[in-house]
Amino acid sequence: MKSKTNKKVIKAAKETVFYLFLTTLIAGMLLPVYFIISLSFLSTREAYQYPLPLVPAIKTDMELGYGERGYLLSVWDRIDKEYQTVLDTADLEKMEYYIKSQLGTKITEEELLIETSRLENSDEESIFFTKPRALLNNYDTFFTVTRDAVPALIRSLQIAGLTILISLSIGGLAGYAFARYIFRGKDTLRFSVLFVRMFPGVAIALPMVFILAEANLYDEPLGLSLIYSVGAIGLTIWITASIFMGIPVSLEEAAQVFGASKFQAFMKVTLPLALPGLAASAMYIFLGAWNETVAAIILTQFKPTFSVVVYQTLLGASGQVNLAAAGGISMAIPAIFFTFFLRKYINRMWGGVKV
Amino acid sequence: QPEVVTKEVEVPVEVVKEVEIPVEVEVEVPVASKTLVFSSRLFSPPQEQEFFITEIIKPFEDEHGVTVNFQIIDDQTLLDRADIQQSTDHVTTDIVVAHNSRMAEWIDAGWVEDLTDHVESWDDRHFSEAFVQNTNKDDKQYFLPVGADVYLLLANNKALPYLPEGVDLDSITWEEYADWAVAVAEGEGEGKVCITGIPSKSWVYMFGGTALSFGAGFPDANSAGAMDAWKVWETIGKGNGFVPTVLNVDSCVDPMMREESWLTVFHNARAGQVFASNETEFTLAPAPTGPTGTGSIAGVSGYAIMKDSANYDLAVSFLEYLTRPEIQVKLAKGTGGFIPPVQEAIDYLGDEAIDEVINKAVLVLENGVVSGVPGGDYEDWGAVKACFDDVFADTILTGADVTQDRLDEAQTCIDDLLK
Amino acid sequence: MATTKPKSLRKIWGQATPYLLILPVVIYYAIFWVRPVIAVIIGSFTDASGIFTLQNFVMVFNDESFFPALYNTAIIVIVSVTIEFIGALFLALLINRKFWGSSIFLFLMLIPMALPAVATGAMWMTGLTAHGWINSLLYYLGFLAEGEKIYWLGGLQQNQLKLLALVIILDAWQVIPSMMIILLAGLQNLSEEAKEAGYVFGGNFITVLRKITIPILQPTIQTAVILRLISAIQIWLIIVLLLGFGRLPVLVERIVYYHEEVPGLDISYQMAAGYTIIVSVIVSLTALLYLRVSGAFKKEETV
Amino acid sequence: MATLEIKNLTKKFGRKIIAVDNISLEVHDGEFLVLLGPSGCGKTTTMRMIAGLEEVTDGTILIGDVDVTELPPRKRNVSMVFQNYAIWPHMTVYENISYALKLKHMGKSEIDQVVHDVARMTKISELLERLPTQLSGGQQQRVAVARAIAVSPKVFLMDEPLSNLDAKLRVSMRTELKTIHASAKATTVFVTHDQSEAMSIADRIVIMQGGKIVQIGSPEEVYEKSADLFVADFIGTPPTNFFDVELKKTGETLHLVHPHFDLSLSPKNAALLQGYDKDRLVLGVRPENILLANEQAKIMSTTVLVVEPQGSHQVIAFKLDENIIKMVAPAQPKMKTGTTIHLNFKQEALRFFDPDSTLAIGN
Amino acid sequence: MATLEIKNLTKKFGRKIIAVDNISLEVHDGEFLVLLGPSGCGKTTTMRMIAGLEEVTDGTILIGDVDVTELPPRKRNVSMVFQNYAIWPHMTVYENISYALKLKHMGKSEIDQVVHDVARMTKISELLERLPTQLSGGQQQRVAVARAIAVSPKVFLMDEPLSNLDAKLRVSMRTELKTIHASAKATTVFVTHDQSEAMSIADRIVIMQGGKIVQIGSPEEVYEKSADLFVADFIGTPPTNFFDVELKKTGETLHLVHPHFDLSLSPKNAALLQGYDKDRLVLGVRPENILLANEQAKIMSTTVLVVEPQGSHQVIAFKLDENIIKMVAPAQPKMKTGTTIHLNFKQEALRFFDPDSTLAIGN
Ligand SMILES: Nc1ncnc2c1ncn2[C@@H]1O[C@H](COP(=O)(O)OP(=O)(O)OP(=O)(O)O)[C@@H](O)[C@H]1O
Ligand SMILES: Nc1ncnc2c1ncn2[C@@H]1O[C@H](COP(=O)(O)OP(=O)(O)OP(=O)(O)O)[C@@H](O)[C@H]1O
Ligand SMILES: [Mg+2]
Ligand SMILES: [Mg+2]
Repeated sequence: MKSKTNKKVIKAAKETVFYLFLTTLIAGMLLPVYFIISLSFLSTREAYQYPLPLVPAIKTDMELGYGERGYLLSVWDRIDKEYQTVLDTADLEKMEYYIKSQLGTKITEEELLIETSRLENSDEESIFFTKPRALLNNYDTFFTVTRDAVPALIRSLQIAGLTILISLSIGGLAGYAFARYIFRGKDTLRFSVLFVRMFPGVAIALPMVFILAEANLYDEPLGLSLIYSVGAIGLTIWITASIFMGIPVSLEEAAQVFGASKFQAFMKVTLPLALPGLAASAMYIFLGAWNETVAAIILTQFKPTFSVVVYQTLLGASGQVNLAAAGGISMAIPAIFFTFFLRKYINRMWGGVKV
Repeated sequence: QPEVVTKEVEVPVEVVKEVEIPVEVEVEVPVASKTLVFSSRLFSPPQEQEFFITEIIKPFEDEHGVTVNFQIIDDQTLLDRADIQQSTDHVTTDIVVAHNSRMAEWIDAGWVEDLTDHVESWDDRHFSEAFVQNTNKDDKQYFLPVGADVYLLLANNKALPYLPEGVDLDSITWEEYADWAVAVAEGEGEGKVCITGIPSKSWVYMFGGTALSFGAGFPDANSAGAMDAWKVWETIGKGNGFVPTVLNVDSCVDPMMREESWLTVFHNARAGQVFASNETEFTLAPAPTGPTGTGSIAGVSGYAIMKDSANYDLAVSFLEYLTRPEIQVKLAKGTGGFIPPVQEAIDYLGDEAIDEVINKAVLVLENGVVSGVPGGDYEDWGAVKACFDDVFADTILTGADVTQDRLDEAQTCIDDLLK
Repeated sequence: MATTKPKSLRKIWGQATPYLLILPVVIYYAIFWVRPVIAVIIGSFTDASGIFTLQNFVMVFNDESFFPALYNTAIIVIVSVTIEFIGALFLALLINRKFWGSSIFLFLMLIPMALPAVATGAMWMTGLTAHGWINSLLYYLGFLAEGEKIYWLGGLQQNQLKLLALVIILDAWQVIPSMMIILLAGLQNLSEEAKEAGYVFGGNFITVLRKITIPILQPTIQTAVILRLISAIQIWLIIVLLLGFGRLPVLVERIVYYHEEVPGLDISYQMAAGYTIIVSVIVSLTALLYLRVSGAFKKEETV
Repeated sequence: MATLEIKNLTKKFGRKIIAVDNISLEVHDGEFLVLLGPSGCGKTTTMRMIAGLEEVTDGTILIGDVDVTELPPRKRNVSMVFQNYAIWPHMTVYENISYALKLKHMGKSEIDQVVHDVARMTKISELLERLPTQLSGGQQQRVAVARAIAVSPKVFLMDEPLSNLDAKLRVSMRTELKTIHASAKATTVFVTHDQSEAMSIADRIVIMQGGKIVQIGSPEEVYEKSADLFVADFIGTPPTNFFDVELKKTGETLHLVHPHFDLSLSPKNAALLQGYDKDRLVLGVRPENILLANEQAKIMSTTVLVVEPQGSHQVIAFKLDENIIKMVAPAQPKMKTGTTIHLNFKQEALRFFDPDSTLAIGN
Repeated sequence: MATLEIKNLTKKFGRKIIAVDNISLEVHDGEFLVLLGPSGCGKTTTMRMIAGLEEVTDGTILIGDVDVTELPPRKRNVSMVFQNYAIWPHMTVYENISYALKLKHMGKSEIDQVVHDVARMTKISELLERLPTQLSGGQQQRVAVARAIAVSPKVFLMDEPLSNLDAKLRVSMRTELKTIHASAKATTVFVTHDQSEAMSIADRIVIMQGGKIVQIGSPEEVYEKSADLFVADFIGTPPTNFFDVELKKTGETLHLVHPHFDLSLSPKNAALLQGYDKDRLVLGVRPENILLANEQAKIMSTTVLVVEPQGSHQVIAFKLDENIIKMVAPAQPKMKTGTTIHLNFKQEALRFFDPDSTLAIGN
C-alpha cells in the first residue's frame, strides 16, 4: 500500500503548511499586540532603548564604582553588551528610587548599603551585583498611581452592563418589530435608525452631555449608560433584527397556542433562544462603553469610570511609554476576556442578515 | 455611607430642603468625610501624581481631617466640565489648576472666585511679578501661580563633541546653538534638534522665547527682533538640523530619551525629567541667549477656586497651604523641577542635582526676558498658535527663506484675532 | 359583505404593535439625540447672532482644508472599505473552514477590536517612531542596517499618500475583525451545497468564490459594507492620534478641530456645524447610493 | 372535546390576496377531519385562524358553541401540531410537554402524571430528559404530538405534521396518529396536501382549492364520487385519467366516442346522463378501472410505455396521442415496455364531467 | 456516457465513524441505478465520493476506466442533482443552466442551443428568465435536472432529488425523470430512502445498511427475493409481516406452527427448507399475500383493527398478540373496524429467514 502512505504524507504536509500559514497570519496580526504587551513589562530604561529589546530582561546586572559626586552606578546593556553609567550620586535613597523607576528593579536601601560597604571593603575599583527584575513593576506603579482603580473598574463594568441592558432592551424591541412585523414605513424607519450613526457623534457629544446634566444624571453611572446607548442602539437594532429573524415565529406561536400570552411567549421562548446572539452583540456594546472616555471625563466627578482614571494616570505619561502600555493592557484585559467568553456565540449574532 | 454624606455636604441647599432627614445629616456627617475636589492640568506625569498625593496632599488631609480628591484633566476638558457644572448648577469641583494661556477663559466666563483679599492677607509670601501679571485681571487675583516653567537647554552628551570651538554652554547664543545643530546634523547625517512642534502646537512658545532674546515682543511675528529669531531657526532648517520626525513630536521627552534627538530647548520641568532618567548622559544649561538676554516664555499654571464651590473655606485653606514657600519648594523639587513662583521660596533651595535644575531656571527667570502668555487678549489662542505653525511649516521645514512678506502676513493673521 | 364591522380592539392593537415596539427608540432619540442635532442644524444655517444665512457653508467650501479633507476622506473610504472587505472576507473564508482550533483562531483575530485607544495609541506611537519597535524588528530581522531608519510617519517630507496608506492600514487592522464577524455569520448561513454544485459543474476555487459565494452573500456584504462605509467616512481619531490636527485633514477631523483646537473663534461653532451637516449629507448620500447600486432596494421590492 | 363550527370565514392579506374565501364547515365532536388541497389553497391560513394566530377578516369561529373569533389563542382551548413541529429547542422533552400544563397552574405531581401518560401513549417515555437536538425527526414529531395531546384540548389541530418525515416513517406515523385519535377521541382538524395521507386517516375530507371548499365527504365519497374535475384529478395516485369524448346516441344506446375508442354505455350510466344536453363531456376513469382485456372484450389496444412495478401491483403507462394514461394492474403477469395490451373500462366506475363547469354530471 | 466502477470504497469520518464500509459496485453504461437505504446508511457519502466532494479514505473510483479517485470534482465529468437542488439563487434559470457550459468555454450560440434544448426536455422553456425564488418546488427541481443534463456528463448523480416535493408532484416527477433518462440514456446513480420510489424507477437497486451493501438486484428481485430480514422489512409498503414460527414435521409434511395458526407447507416451499436444521424460523408474508379466505380455507381468524382505504385497494390492519399485521385487500367489499375476517397465506410467495443470521433461507 505504497500510495496510501504517500497520501498520508501529502495530507500531513498539506496540514503542516496550512497551520504554518495560520501561525504566520496570527503572528502578523498580533505582532503589534505582542510588542505592547512586551513593552508593558520593560523597564523605563529598556523601553527607550534602540533597538528595542524583543523580550523583557528578567534580571538587572549592575556595577557600582566611585564617581565625582559619590557612587557611580552602571547597568549592563543587553544591546550594546557593555556596562553603561547611569547615575552619580551619594544619595542612596535617590539611587534606590532610580533603580526602581528607571530600571524596574526593586532594591532596598539596606541592600544598597551592603553593596556600598562591600565596595568600600574591596580593593577593586568596582563591584558587580545582580537583582531580579520586578517584571510587574509598571503594573504596580500604574495601580498605585491610579486612584480608586478597583471601584472605577467595578463602576465601568456596571456602566457597561447598564448600557447593554438599555440598548438591548430598547434596541431589541425595535429589532423585534423589524424582524416580526410588516408595517408601513418599515424600510424608512430602518434606514433612519442608521442615520443616527451617520450624524457625526463628535459634533453633539457635548450637548448630549448637557441634557444629561440637566436631567440630574450628572456623575451617575446611569447617565453615562444613557449616553452610550445612543450610539449603541442603532447597531443593536440591526443585529437583534437579524437574530430574531433567525428564530422561527412558529415557536412563539406554539407557546401562544399552548396558553401563553404574547409577552410570556416572548420571554419564555424567543428570548432564551436569542440569548446567545444577544450576548454576542453585547460584546460590541461592551467594547464601546468600556473604552469611552470623552463623555465620561466630563460627566463624572466622584464616580469616574475606569477609562477616566486610566486617562488621568496616563495623560502626562510622556517618558513612560511602558507605563502607558501597562495601563492600556490593564484596560484591554476585561474587554478581551469578555470577547473570549462570547466568541462562540459570535456567529449567532447576524442570524439572517438582510439589508 | 460616605457617598450619601459627601453629596449632602456639597449641596448644602439640598440638605436644608430635605427637612425630613436633617438629623441624619447632622449625625452622619463626620468632619473627616469632607471631600475637596482638586482638578489639575499640572503634575500629570504619574510619578508627579504619586508625589503630589503622598507628599503634599497627605499632610494636609491629616491636618484637616478631610479628603482631597486629586484628578488630572487637560485644560479643554476641564473647561468643558466647568461649563457643565456651572450651567447646570451642579458644582462639584472645588479647585482647578489651569494653564495661563487658558485663564482668561475661566475669568471671562466668571467661573472662578476672586482671591485678591486672601492673597493680600498672606504676608509671608509674594508671587514673582512675571507670573502675577498672567494670572490677574483688572488687578484682581483669580489664579495663584504654581509650577512655573522657563526654557533650559538639554543636550545629549553625544552632541557635545560637535559644540563649536570656544562656546561656553552656560552662555551659548542662539546663533551658536544653530551652528551647533547644523554641525551635529552634518556629522551624523541627520538632524538632532527636537522642538515640540505641530501636534501640540507649542512652536509659538519656542519661537517666542527666541524672539524675546532678540528684543521682540510676544507674540510678535514680523518685528525686527522676530525676524532675527526666524533667521536662527531658518539656519537650523536649512542645515537639516531638525530631527526628521519633528512633525510628530508631541513632547520632546520621548525622542530625547530614545536618543532620536540630541538637542532641545525645553521647559525646565520636562528637561529635568529627561535629565533624571540618566544624569550621566545628559547636560543641562540655561536656554541660549540673544542681544537682549535669554528670552523665555514662562509657562505657568494657577490654582483657582470654582465659583459656587461648596467647600470654599476649605479650598481657601488648601490654597494657603499650597502656596506656602516651603511647600512650593517641596512641590517644585518633587515634580521634576518647576520654578516655585513665590519669591520667598528661592531661599529654600539646596544644592542637589534637582536644585541645580531649578537654580538654572531661576537664573533664566531672573536674568532673562520673560513673558507670559497673553491668551486672554485673543479670540482664540489656538488660532494664534496656528498662525505661527503655518509659517514654520511652509518656510523653515521646507528649507525656504523666511521673508518679510510672509511674516507680515502672519502678523495680520495674529492681529486679526485680537479681541 | 358591505357591513363594515367596527374594528375590534384586538385588531387595532395588532396593527399598533410594531409602532409601539419602536416607540421607545424614537422617544430615546427624541430626548438625547434630536435636540442637539436640531441645534447643530440651526447653527449651521445661522450666523453668530442667530440670523439665517448660508454663509457658513460658503465659509466651509472656501476653507482651504475643505477640499483636501474631502479628497482624503474619499480616498480613505474607497480604499479602506475595499481593503477591509477583502481582508475580512479572506479571514471569514478561512475561519469558515472549521479546522481544528478555528474557534481560538477566531478569538485571536478579534483581539485588535477589543483594544482600547490607550493601548492602540501607545502601540502605534512606540512602533512608528524612528526608534520604535517596528524599526527595531526590521533591524533584528536584517532588513535595516545599523543606523538606517524608516520614518513611518513621514519624516520632513510631507507625503500625503504615504500617510493615507498608513492610516488606512492601521485602521484596517482594528476594523477588519468586526467586518469579519458579519461576513462569517453570512458564510455560515450559506448552503454548502450551492458551493459544491459550483465545483461539480466545473468551477475551481476562484470561480466558485466569484460566481457563487460572493453573489449569494450579497445581502450580508451589503450590511457589512454599509456599516463600515458609515464609520469609514467618520475616521478621525487614529489620524489625530498619530499626526495631530491639520496634517492630514479629513472631514470629521475638521469638526473636531473647530470644537477642540480653536473653540474660541467667532466662526468656530458655525464652521463645525457646517462641516457636520456636510458630513451627514455626504454619509447619507453615499449610503443611499451604495444601497441603490448594490441593488438592495430592488430586492426589497420583489421580496 | 367539542364541536368546531366555522361560518363564512374569510381571510384577506392586504387588499388583493384572498387566502380563504367565505368557507363554512362543521366538525363533529370527536371527528377526524382532514383539510386537503394543493399548496397555497388556504389550508394553513384556515387552521391558523382557528388557532387564533391569524386575525379573521370576516366570519365566525365557534368552539363548543362559544364564539372564539376575537379571543387570543390561549383562551381558545385548542392545541396544535405545527408543520415543522415548533418544539422549543431550549427545553427538554419533559419541559416541552409540561410547559402548557404549568401555564394552567396544574400541580407538580399532576403534571408529572400527565406527561408520563402522554409519553407512554406516544412512545417517548425514555426520551423525556433529552433536548430536541438529540432527537430524530420521527421522535420530534411524536414530541410535538405528545405536547399537543397533553393539554386535553377541545380541538386538536395538526398542520401537515407528517410532511417532514421520510416515506416509511410517514406511513407508520399515520397509523400511530390514527390509533392515538381512536383512543383520545379528540375533535381533530388535520391539514395535508398529500391525498393518500388524507384518504388513509380521515373520517371526512374537506377539499379546498383557491381558498374555497370544493367538496366535503368521506374518503370513499371523494374518491368515488369526486365532485368535479379538480377533485377527480387530485385524489388518487396515479390520478384519474380524463378523456374528452363526444356523446352520441345510436338507437337506444349512448356512445362515448373518442379517437381511440368508442364506448357504449351501460343503462345505469346512460341514466346518469339523462338531462345532460351538451354533446361533449369529459370521461374520468381511475387507473384501476382500466382493465386488461382479451381481444374480444377490448375497446382499444395500445403499447406499454413505462412500467412501474410496485410490488403488490404494477402501474402501466401508455400514450394516447400526447396524453399519458396510467392504469394499475395486478403484479402478475409482468409487463414490458413495448408490449401490446388490450384494454376495457369498468362500467360501474365511470365518471362524467361537464367540460365547462368542470362539475360531475348526474350526482 | 460511461460505466462507473467502485472498488472497495471506504470512508471514515474521524477515527470512529465508518460512513461507507468497503463497498464495490459496477454501474453499466446507461443504467439507472438506485442507492436505497435508511437514513444514515451512507448513500450520500458514497455519492459525494463519486462526485469528488468527499475525500476517499480507501478504495478506487473509475469512470469510463479512468481512475478519478484523486481528481477534483470539475475534472470528473459527472453532474449532480442535489437533494435541495442547490440552484444558485442569484442567477436566473438560464444562468444556472449555462454556468457549467461557460466554464467549458463553449461558444455563446452553442450554449444558447444547449440551454434551450434541455429546457424543452425538462419543460421549463418559459421560465428561463426567472430567478429561483420565483419558482415552485417542482419547477426548481426541473431546473436542477436541466442544469445537470446540460453538461452531458459521463455519470449523472441524483441525491434524493424528489424528497422535497409533495406526494403528488413526487410521483409525476418520477415518471418524468424516467422518461428523460430513457431518452438521454445517461449512466445514472440515484439516491433515495423511499423504497417505493426506488422500486418504480430503478433498473437495479443497491440496498445499503450501516455503510455496507446488503443486496443488489432488480426491483422485482429485491421485492420478491429479499436477501434478508432487513430488506424484506424495508422494501414494500406496508412492509413484510414477520411471524416467529416453529418448524414441525408431521409425516411427510412440514408445518409452521405459530400461536395463531398452523400452516402446512407446499412441497415447493418444503423443498426450500431442506437443509435448514434449526427448529425455529421467521416467516415473511407480504401484505398482498395474506388473503381473505372463506371459513373452510382459512388458517386463522381475527378482527379488523384499522382500515385505510386507498381508493384502488384497502389496507387492513389487525393484531396478533402485540404485533400489528397489515394486509392489502381489494377496495371492495369495504371493511369495518371490528369485523371478523378469515385469512390464508399465498403459498407461492412465502419467504423464510434464519432468525440468527437474518438471511433468507434457500435462495
Ligand atoms: N402572511 C401572508 N401574507 C400574504 N399572503 C399570504 C400570507 N400567508 C399566506 N398567504 C397567501 O395565502 C394563500 C394561502 O396560504 P396558506 O399558507 O394558507 O396555504 P396552504 O394551503 O397552507 O399551502 P401549503 O400546502 O403550501 O402549506 C397563499 O396564496 C399564500 O401566498
Ligand atoms: N461530515 C461528517 N462528519 C461526521 N460524520 C458524518 C459526516 N457526514 C456523514 N456522516 C455520518 O456518516 C453516516 C452516513 O451519512 P450519509 O449522509 O452518507 O447518510 P445517508 O445515507 O445519505 O442518509 P440520509 O438518507 O439521511 O441522507 C452517518 O452516520 C452520518 O452521521
Ligand atoms: Mg400550509
Ligand atoms: Mg443523504
